[in-house]
Amino acid sequence: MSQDTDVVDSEVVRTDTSDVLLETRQLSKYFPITKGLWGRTVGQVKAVDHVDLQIRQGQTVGLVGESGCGKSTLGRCILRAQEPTSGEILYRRTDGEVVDLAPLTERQLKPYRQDIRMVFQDPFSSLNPRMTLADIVGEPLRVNKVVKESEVEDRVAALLARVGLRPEYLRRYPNAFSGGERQRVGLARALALDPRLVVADEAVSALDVSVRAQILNLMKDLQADEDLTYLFISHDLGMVEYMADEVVVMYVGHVVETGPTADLYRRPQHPYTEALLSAVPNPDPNAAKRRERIVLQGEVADPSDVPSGCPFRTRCAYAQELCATSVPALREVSPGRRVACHFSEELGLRGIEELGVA
Amino acid sequence: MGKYTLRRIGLMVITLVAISFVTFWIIQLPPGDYVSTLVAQAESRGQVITPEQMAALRVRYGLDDPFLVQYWNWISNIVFHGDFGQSFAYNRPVSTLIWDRVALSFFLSVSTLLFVWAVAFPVGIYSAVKQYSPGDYIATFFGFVGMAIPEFLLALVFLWLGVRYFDQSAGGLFSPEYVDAAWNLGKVLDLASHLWLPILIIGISGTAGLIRVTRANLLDELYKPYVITARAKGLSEWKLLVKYPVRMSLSPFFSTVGWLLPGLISGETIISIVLSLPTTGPLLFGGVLSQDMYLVGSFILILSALTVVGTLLSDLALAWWDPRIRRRYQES
Amino acid sequence: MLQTPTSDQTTSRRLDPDAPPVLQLTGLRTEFQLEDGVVTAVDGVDLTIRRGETLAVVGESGCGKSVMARSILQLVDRPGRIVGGQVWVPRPASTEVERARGRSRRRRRRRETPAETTVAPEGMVGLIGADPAIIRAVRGKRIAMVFQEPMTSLSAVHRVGDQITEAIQLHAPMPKDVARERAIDLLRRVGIAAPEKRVDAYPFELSGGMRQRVMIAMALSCDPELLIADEPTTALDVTTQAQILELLASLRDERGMAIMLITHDLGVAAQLADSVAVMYLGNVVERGDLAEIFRSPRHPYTRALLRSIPKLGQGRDIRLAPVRGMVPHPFARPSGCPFHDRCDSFQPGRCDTAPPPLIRDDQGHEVRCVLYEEDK
Amino acid sequence: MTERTERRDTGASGTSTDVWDASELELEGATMSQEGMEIPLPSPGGDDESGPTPELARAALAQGGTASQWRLVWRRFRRHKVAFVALWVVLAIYLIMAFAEVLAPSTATAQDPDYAYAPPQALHIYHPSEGLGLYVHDFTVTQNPETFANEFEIDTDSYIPVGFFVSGEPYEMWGLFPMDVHLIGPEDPDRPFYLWGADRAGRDSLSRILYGSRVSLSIGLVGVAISLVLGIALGGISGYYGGKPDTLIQRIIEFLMAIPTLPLWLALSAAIPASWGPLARYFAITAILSVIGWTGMARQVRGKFLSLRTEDFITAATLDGCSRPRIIFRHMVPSFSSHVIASLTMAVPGMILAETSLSFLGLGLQAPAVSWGVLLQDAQNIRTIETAPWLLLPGLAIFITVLAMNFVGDGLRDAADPYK
Repeated sequence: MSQDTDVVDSEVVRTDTSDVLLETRQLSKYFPITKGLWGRTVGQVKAVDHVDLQIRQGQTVGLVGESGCGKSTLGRCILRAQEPTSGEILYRRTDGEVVDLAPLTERQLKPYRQDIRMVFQDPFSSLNPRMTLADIVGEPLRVNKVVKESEVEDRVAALLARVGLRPEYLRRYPNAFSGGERQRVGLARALALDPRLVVADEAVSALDVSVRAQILNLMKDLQADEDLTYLFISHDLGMVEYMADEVVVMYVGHVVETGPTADLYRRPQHPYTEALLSAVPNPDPNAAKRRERIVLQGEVADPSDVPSGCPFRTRCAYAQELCATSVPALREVSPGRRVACHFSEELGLRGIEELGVA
Repeated sequence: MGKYTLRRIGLMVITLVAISFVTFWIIQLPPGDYVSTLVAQAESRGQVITPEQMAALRVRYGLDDPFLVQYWNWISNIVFHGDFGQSFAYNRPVSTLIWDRVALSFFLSVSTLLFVWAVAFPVGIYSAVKQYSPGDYIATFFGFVGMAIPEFLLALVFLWLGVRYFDQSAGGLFSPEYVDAAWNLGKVLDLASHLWLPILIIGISGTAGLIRVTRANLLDELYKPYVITARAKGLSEWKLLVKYPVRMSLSPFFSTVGWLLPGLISGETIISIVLSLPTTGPLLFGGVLSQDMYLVGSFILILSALTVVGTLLSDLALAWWDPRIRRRYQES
Repeated sequence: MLQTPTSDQTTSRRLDPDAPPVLQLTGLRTEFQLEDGVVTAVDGVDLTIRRGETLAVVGESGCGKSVMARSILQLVDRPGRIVGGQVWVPRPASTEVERARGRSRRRRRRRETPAETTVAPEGMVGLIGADPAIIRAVRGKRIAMVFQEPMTSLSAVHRVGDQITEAIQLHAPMPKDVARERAIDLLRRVGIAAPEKRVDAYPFELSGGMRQRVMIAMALSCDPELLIADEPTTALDVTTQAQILELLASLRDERGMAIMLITHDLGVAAQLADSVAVMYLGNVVERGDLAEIFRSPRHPYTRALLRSIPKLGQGRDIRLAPVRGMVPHPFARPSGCPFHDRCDSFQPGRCDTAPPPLIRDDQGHEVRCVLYEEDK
Repeated sequence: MTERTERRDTGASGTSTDVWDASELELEGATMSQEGMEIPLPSPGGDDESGPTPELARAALAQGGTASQWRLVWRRFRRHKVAFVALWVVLAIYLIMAFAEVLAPSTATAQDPDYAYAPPQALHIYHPSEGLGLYVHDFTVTQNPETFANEFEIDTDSYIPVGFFVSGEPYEMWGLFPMDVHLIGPEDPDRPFYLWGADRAGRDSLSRILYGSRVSLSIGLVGVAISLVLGIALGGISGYYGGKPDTLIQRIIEFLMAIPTLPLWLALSAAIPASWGPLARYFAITAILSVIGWTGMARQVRGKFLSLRTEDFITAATLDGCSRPRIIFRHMVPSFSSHVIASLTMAVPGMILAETSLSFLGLGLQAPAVSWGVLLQDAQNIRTIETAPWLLLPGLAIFITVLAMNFVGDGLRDAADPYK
């Protein structure tokens, strides 16, 4: 595995890290491919492959990429909803101490589970249909014994009001609610323990357009009021631009580019980012007509059989020989901008304005 | 695919070895052994058998050997000589006994199967396509009724009806005048006139079950998007039905079709007993009653082997029928 | 495989307003009769698509756009039922109808016609209540459909080539090998690499994007006048979506067929369509030239919808203005204008009493809202 | 493939799979997500941003969304009218079983050789001379000189008054309390009273069928209970932990399924020592039936665990900090308990039929124990059936019971997932 060493050797530049709330270092998640009667392991799906990610306190980091790029797996590894294969998850506690969450046991992890919470994509499967809102939202309160049993209901009612639902809904079951309302319940559950970081995995993708904006606005308001940090995972670049301060672009398990949102959208440094931006359908009829579209050829690489060198080279118009032999490291090309491409400085890639999508 | 088949065959052999152990253990299970049965029989006839004679008998049948030795003797005879041992009760080789009756069991099972398929598939398909129509309600009701009547009860009722209203004994295979007669057209017709009843009786519960299964499977498929796609092409409803949803709905059927294999030999035990048909079923039953364990053991072994082989054939048939399964086999 | 940076310079396609219609819906109503009541999924839709036109039908889930599309070819499954209106299509040639009738000459008894007896437009035939053979002659041949989920919409146990040749041979009898050659051609045309090999593949051996290409190839097999694409890119990734939209645009320009694009994504609509129909709760609330409507939407729903989606390049400082409330329960369809309970311009006593009038301006821009009544 | 094998286990019925089961759209607001048809969920009305809600929705929402899982299941079950009726039938049957001693006009063992093979007597309500009141006619018994069998003539002149709660044959209620009250019987306990005829020893068929229900009906419950315990324990381990234990248990199940059922039953029951008493035999037979029955249950439980493990709401519970037992018992078990109950209901009639068949063959329970299978043994040969066709009546009891249970199971399965 030459590419592993390549990546490890690369110099990870760490600027001022005092405001970093959570950081992953070389985080990987491989799923074994098993075969035969007794489940022999014959290969690995590298869903997340040596990922470095920084999330700053009070900010929203947008994680984008196509389906199967590992963005959801990365989110779940950070939450330890899935066990990472290797790497570190460094979390800065309120007292300033930094802990690695990756090796902790379930028991040791429990206090941190209160600080890092999740909002799920599917508002239907993420709420237990057999429990009332009082039970669902109250579950974290009860399990962690944050408040007395007698106060749980009042807390839940307050939380429901906080996310724009009537407190009287306490006794109702999720099936009485529409997708948007269920997503509000999901937010209330996430907020129940006063978290510091919320991982929102495609939290609004399943919602109708008109309701989606309601939830996005609510998330923004909550962030301002409760000093939340978001990891906003989405495939929709429009929503990510609306939500995120910083964007991380993933392609088959690798981070290919990161940077402040506006800057990254205006001046992408990785050909994949450029292609993604160009593919966004825009409802502005003027833009749609004058746009220059880059239509990527072929399919997303198979994460169980990643191409040698740069994983994107098979679909990249600018690929050269070097790309097939050497894995481009994620390197800082300008302050705050990191990219994993050998030629990013030479390419002069087009951003949303040149592409005509804005 | 070939590799997959080979691996499955290997696995099958392991399973069969395990089954043979269990079988032999069951053979050994009844308290007392065949000799004590013999002694009891002799005593009931007023004969006296001395302990020495008993010991001699035990040595003769190898009943005092350790379990593994006895097992080895038994299984090696089966594997290498096709010798399933001696039926104590009939005092004849088990293999001859079974072999004598296989043809009829086979014939009966195959005819029943054809009857069941011929009735159940069309009715099940109709029932699904015309869901909630009067015809569907009738078929559904028949399905439930058919599944609620034990086969032997049905046989008894038919027997009674036959005697009561048609003055005809429905049991047996031949009318008395043909039992010992040589084969001729009359005898064949006589056989046919006796066989339709068992076929009907065995068929009814099978048909009822299969109607329900066919209906449910087809309903699963009938409203799938690919059916709409095919309809949007302009296919006629009938062609569409046969080519797409019906074909799909047969996949679950294929996954159980291999289990018919042991059924061919087990000879519909209970019905055959009630209707006194000389299939393998009553033989097995007689063996059980007289604790003729070699006979019973042989049955379990043969039927298990057929089940295992049937499962394999079933999986292969499914792979032939459904390319998705084929692909999965090729991958694993 | 190389990507080709293409510039898409289809400078605003001109639409001939006098082109003959390929489909005309008048007062189409489709209901779902459920145990707890009746859901009117499509509530009196009038729409016309002309030759060469690309019409996007947009709306949120539950607005009835999909049911409407399926009602055209009578593909709505139980308990859905078309209860009124008519679907007019150019009358298919009698040879085509006879072929669709097949060997069985017997005529099926005609179903009752729920449609009011209107005089057929010149050269058109109404599909509702028509002879099944006529419907079959139109399906696939004149009007073809592409669905959202290419995986479930293709039969998993038939090779893709066989599914395409079936469609070819159904409407144009020809030897199997000729049909197969045509299928390979079609696959090549929709951008599938090595079509000689893929023609024998099963759908599960292809990726999502390729499957959707197969669906498109199948739909194109008989050169339809109208392609109805029901959320053709919703299940696909954004880069694959761009590929498919590109493909649809080039096929349309090459063949001059009309497209009805059903989508909830206004961006997708803007990329492909010339005109747009906005649906809300079974009604078309606004209809007209796409650029015109997206630039200056008139119906409050269209306006709210356009306001509620983040646009690229807008940044994070402009706050989105979502539509108020939720889409009503289907049994609880508001009286009068279905949108009145979420509308910012709600006029009590007016919007909630009678259905709003259809206002049509000189450019053919239609809107169903009382706000524009004075303009008349 | 797993779904297909699952179907094999659960049997099949169309109603569960009716795509357009109209109840999918309920006022409770279960979702309706049919391809090509999107109908939004009901809004519970007026949260901060929503406007006026129309009357109908308000009415629906007044009680909307407050029904628990079991109430939803019950509501759906009640819509399945046949199943609903069948449920009452099953309950009635079990009630009859519980009070068999009182309900029976006689006992299972009381015999009167004079009335061997006595035919059923009709119960009359109105007598021309005696007036209103229940009564039956007596028989005149003659012996056939050739066969020595009793031949019965209804003696229309005779009058045997019948009363309720009469005292008759003494018995021990539930084996505990000595009693002699019978719900119905001749006022004079010495007069013949055979509503469903008598068997070869002149025992009352009706009473024997009622007593026989004890074994026949309970064996299904006990057998299913054993299957359930084995199936849930092993299936749960298999599905929740996965890995090596799962593989091992799966192989065991496959192995057991490779052994054909009937010969195995036959062989195992043949191996039960003849000397065992009825109770020991009863449990031995139950155990034999469950040995084969648990595999299906285990597979099903495993499947549920496997699919639930990946559900988002289970992940959410983990992230809430729930312990493993809490996740299993508070989140997972309630999610599949309704399914398990449905399949249990489907399994009971199978067990009843199996016991009946074994007993009928003389391999299950044996006289003097009474079960429906044992009773039917008397009707095994054609001559007996010819003389006394009423000996087939236990078959009717089996038929009604199994039919009703199948309907209930079918309805329960359809209703088991109200959130579909």
